[in-house]
Amino acid sequence: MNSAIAQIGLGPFLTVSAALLVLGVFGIFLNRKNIIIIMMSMELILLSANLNFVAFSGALGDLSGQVMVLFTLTIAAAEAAIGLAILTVYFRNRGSIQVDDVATMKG
Amino acid sequence: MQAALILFAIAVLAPLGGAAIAGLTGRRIGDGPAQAITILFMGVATLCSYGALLGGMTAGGMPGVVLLAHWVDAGSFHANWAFRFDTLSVTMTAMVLTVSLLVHIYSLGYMAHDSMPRYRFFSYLSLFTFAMLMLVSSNDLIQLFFGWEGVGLASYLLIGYWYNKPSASAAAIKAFVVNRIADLFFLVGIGLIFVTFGTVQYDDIFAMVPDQVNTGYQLFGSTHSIIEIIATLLFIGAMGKSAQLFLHTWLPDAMEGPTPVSALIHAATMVTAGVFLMARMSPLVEFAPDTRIFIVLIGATTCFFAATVGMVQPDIKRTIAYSTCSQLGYMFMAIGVGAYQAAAFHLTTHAFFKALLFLGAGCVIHAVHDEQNMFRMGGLWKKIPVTYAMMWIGSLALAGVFPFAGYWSKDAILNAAWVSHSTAGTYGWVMGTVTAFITALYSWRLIFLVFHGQPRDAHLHEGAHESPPVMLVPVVLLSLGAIVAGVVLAPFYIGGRQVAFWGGAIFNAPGNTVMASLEDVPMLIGLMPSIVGLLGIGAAYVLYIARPELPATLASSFRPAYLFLLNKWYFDELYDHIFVRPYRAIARSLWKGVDEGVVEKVPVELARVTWGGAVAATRTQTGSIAVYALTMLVGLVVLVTTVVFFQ
Amino acid sequence: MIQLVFYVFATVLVASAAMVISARNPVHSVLFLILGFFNAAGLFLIAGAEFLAMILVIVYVGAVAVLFLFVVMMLDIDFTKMREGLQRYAPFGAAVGCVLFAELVMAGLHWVTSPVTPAPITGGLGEPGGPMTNTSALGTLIYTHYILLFQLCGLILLVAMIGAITLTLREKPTGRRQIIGKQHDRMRADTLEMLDLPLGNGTNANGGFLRPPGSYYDTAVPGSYGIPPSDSRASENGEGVPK
Amino acid sequence: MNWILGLPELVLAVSALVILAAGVLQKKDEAFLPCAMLSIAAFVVTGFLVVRAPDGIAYNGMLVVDAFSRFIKVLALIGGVAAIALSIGYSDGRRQLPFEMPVLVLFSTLGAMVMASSSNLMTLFVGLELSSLSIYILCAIERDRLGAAEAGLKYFILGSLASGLLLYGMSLVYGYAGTMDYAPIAAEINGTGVVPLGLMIGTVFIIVGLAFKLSAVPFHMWTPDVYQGAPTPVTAYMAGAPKFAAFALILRVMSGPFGAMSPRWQMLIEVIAALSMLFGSFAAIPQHNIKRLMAYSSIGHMGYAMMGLAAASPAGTTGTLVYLAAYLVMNAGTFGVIAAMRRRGHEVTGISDLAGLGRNNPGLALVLAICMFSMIGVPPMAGFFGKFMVFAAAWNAGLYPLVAVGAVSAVVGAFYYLRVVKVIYFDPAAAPFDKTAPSVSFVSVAMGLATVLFLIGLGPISTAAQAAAQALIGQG
Repeated sequence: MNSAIAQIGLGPFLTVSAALLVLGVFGIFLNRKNIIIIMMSMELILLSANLNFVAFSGALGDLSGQVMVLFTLTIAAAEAAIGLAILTVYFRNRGSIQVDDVATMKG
Repeated sequence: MQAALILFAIAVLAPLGGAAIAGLTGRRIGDGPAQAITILFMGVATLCSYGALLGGMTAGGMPGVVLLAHWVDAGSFHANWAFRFDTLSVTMTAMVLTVSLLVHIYSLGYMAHDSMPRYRFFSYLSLFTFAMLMLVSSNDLIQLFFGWEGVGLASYLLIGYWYNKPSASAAAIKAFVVNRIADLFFLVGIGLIFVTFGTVQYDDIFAMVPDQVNTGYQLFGSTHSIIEIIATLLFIGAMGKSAQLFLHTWLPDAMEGPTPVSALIHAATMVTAGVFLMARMSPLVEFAPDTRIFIVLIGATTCFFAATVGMVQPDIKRTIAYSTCSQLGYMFMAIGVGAYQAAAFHLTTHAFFKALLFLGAGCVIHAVHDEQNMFRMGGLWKKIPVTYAMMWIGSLALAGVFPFAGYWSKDAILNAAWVSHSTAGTYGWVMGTVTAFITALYSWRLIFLVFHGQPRDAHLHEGAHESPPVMLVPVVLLSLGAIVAGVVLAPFYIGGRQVAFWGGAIFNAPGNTVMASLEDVPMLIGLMPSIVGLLGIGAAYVLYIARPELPATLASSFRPAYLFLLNKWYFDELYDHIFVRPYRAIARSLWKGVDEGVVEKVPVELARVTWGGAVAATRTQTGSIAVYALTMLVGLVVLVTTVVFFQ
Repeated sequence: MIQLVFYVFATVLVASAAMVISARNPVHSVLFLILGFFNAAGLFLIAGAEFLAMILVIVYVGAVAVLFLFVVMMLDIDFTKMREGLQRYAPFGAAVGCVLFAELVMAGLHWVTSPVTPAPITGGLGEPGGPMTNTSALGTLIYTHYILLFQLCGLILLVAMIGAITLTLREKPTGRRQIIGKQHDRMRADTLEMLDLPLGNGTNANGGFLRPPGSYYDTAVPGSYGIPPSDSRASENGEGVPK
Repeated sequence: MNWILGLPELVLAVSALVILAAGVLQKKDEAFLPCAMLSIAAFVVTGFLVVRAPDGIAYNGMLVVDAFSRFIKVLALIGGVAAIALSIGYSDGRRQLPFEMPVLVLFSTLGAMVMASSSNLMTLFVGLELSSLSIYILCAIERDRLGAAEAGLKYFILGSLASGLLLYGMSLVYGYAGTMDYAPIAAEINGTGVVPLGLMIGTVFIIVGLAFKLSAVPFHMWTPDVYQGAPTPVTAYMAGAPKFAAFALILRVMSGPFGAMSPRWQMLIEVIAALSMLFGSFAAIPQHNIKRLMAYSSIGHMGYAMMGLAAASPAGTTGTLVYLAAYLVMNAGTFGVIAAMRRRGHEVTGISDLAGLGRNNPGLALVLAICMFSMIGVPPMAGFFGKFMVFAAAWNAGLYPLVAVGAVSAVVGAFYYLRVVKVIYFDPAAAPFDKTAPSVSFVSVAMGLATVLFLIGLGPISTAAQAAAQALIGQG
């Protein structure tokens, strides 16, 4: 086990990541402002998972968690790119990126 | 003999041909040809039946069986399509066909101005005739039941012939339903016969009856003779068809049908099917003494009851209908005391004079333009003298005045009741004698009200006219029968040649000496029917000619009794309270409560709940990303919590 | 000491995450996101993932966050008109979130190394064979053990690229791009049509002139003169219109 | 390294790259058709390779090839082919889908195949993301249409949330199990007997992430909106391959690594399945848009298919697989008809627009009627056998309440399917549709036939499904 983690303990790491996760989820469904905030919240969620991976990787002395984080970062970047592209398309059609406006289809 | 059998088969089947052709093609070929065809077939059938009767009598080798086809062969159950050829069936066939042919011809005139399609009427008439012939010519109980239901169906169709008349439809339904109630017992009786004897063929049953006399049957906790139970069940069936007390209510209402129908079905033929059944089953009934007492009681009471009711009816046809009911009571009385031959004899003579009376009444109704209320007629005898004469003949025969047909048969029945020397027989004799008086009274009441006195309705009187020959000829022919049938047939039916005549078609148990000792009655007793008949005529003369105000006085001074009779002993009201209303209440509660409340409401409510659920479900789809995400989160948290706390 | 560093990083990380979702101006949100990533990189360092910490700073701060910033700027939205405040069900949602947080923490505090943990994949890191850094160990792993996933991640990036281009790249039909080959291929018949017009039966019926077939007006991309009145709205029928 | 096991994926990936290059080199408005044809060819070749590929584990335990993965991959490939064929008919003179569309379908299907073959959570995630990201783009690929853009945005946001949760769950599982390979996780859970709380929570997160892809209640909310907004061929695709892949994952994960704790998650799956069936049946009733109707229908069908999963038995797994096969054909047939719903070059999607189809186009009407009856589960259509098998499995597993719920929702669901049949045959006729593209006709007729004649193929299909189930159970 990594010495720093041994000193701090894994609990604080997991608590921080849990806090990030919950904050990210809040960002998705609590705000009414705009969709970019939602996308940033998504990054927070991914970051919380990454933090978990890294912490566990250190605690287990196993590198696969870090490899996973590497891939996750790649995927998150791709996701952000696609998300922003779709957002741009949406903005061009709708002229707005407010969360409440994304509801022309319902029922 | 072979020829006679073939003629017999033709006689039975020809009416079916007429009915089928007229009924199926009537719309295309028109009323005239359809009528001609049915009458032609009926004529052929009638001739054949006489041929068969003659052949059978001369050959003397009765009975025989005409096997047409095997019908049902299921396990031990066998039913064949066969005609039984014996005196009972052949004489019945000849009688039915004769009356039917005359009614057909009569209907040509009577129905000439009807607005309904007439081919239908003639087709029904022929169909009825066929069903009746199936009934009387049956060789087993299944075929008998087939004919039994067939006549019920034809009766239903004919009563309801004027189906746009609500009262006619109601009467048709009533007749059908009341008959169905009785038929249920009959059917159970047939079933019990099959269970007991393992067969439904007459000969096989009759052969086995003596062996089963002592067989007991558990019913309602007590043991009865199986024969008694079967006989009672069959008799209840007969009661329905023959309109005996308690199941008689349909017959007066059936007068809603056209008058020829009343003459043919509800006087001469179908209603006597019960009597025929009892006569046919005589080998079985003979071994059921308790049932026979019951039969006497019912028959005698019906006889009296119907006569009293007939005494006050204002409607000409209903008066005769109650008369029919009453006469059927005589016949059952004869059955009950073991004088089956006398019953069959009265059946035959009654067919002639009652058909005569009905057709005569039809002529009257025809003359006064469909008016049936006797109190609006009067003084018609000059206008329609032939009809007047015919009604006299019919009434004389009905009242049992010597030497008209009714005298011989009614006399025989009363004598039989007398000589049976039993309590029930005595009761029957008393009732029968009293009824004979009443019979004469109401018959001449009818004649006096209709033909004598002052015209009560000038308009009706003015328009009255004699019927056309096509109607009068059948009436005249029937009147001949009503005059001579008794004296001619008496030797064969009940007289010295009866044994040879019946040829074993009717069975009398060894101890049954009623038929043999029929003439062993005191002079006074033998003359009683005629005496009371003449008394009745006299009473009617006093009441309706000499002192026409007297009936009204009597009615008002004995008002409860009068109302009691006028309302037919309140049988309809009684049934209404005992059966109809509770039934309707139950049906209504089932309809409103079970059907509408549960059966209908449950699917409707289910559909409503489903729709509500659907709308609620779609309402959750608000389109808002935030709500969607929240839903996911809630789902996640619920699942996680479940796992955390309930693992 | 290391605890202190950890708690500083952790506190700032959580605080900036809270600011990301609550800041009024999205530009501020992005900036807080960047701050958060820096602190997360710090936590990565503490947990011993040096390479990932650097990647986080370079990829996230350098690319992703800037991309966000770029889009925020590009869309040019008037943020003052944005609806403020929280959703109606915010208290309920917050409560649910807190439950989740409590459960996660509860689980996190009970972490133990499993007794039958399989042999860790180390990629040679810390092995006695030689001095192996975190970076080279990761490199060894992704090019050997995880080659399949590495390639697939490449494909994912390709897909992202395709997507970004397909969705957002617009070739303006009115753009004056010169296509040399097209100019050279042009024949006289393509542009010029000789018509024999009888006398007095001129081109008035055609508005005064005839357009040759295949001319610019026929081949132009639809919509390049603005949206035709009947066309594009119809396509939204029944699906785009709110009820 | 037994790289030959990954040959189908490799071929598909390379084909996608080649087709992409070919498409770029073509003129812009002529590129679509060749690319689509090439993609179909690539699918066919890949399908052939999938069927021929040997069993085994490759890439250091990242990829597993067995009967199960083969079954799912074949289904996914058929779904992909159908979607591309429908997209050929979808493009008309004016509004052309870009040539990237078939390429993205190829990539997405590749992701689905990787998911089906995953034997490691990392492979799972990467495959899932490859598949999902492609679909996000596909949804919005009609970029000038608001509906499509909104569909893409919604699916992207909620899908990313789901993948985030999935990733978080994976991290928990990794932390508490110490590995991300399925086999060691299973071994560990079997070995310890005591399952740490974190591992359970991680499993739940993973279930949630996968249930989102399956559009199972309560993670279904995106489905109607996205189905409605996305271009019809894309919707057809979404209703197929990704669902199969997600099912493959959930089946593999639930019977493999977490198979030993099946009593713990069985109830969760039961609840999700019951809710899905009910919601799918009820919410579809008031719909007017056929694509939306199909969305609710797919929610319901996923519920039925999950019944087999909830049974947690080989028979249940077999039933689920057969159900998926039946769902593939009837769903593709229905979408074939929906793709044919065009008037004067424009797509129409109202259920009322189908009125008179029975008279105007008896063939398509018959296909639609067959598919609807199949969805109800009327024998001898495909849907009946699927339903029968999952119901039987659930009954044998003693899940009587679930069976009851399934029966109720099947009855309710019959209502709206029959309403479609009523509209096409008995309502006053609307204007006829445009001439149907040959590829669309082909897809709808072929799938309609497959739905009717499912009985003929039932033997081989159920044999394959049984083998697949065996492979899956044996793995755990």
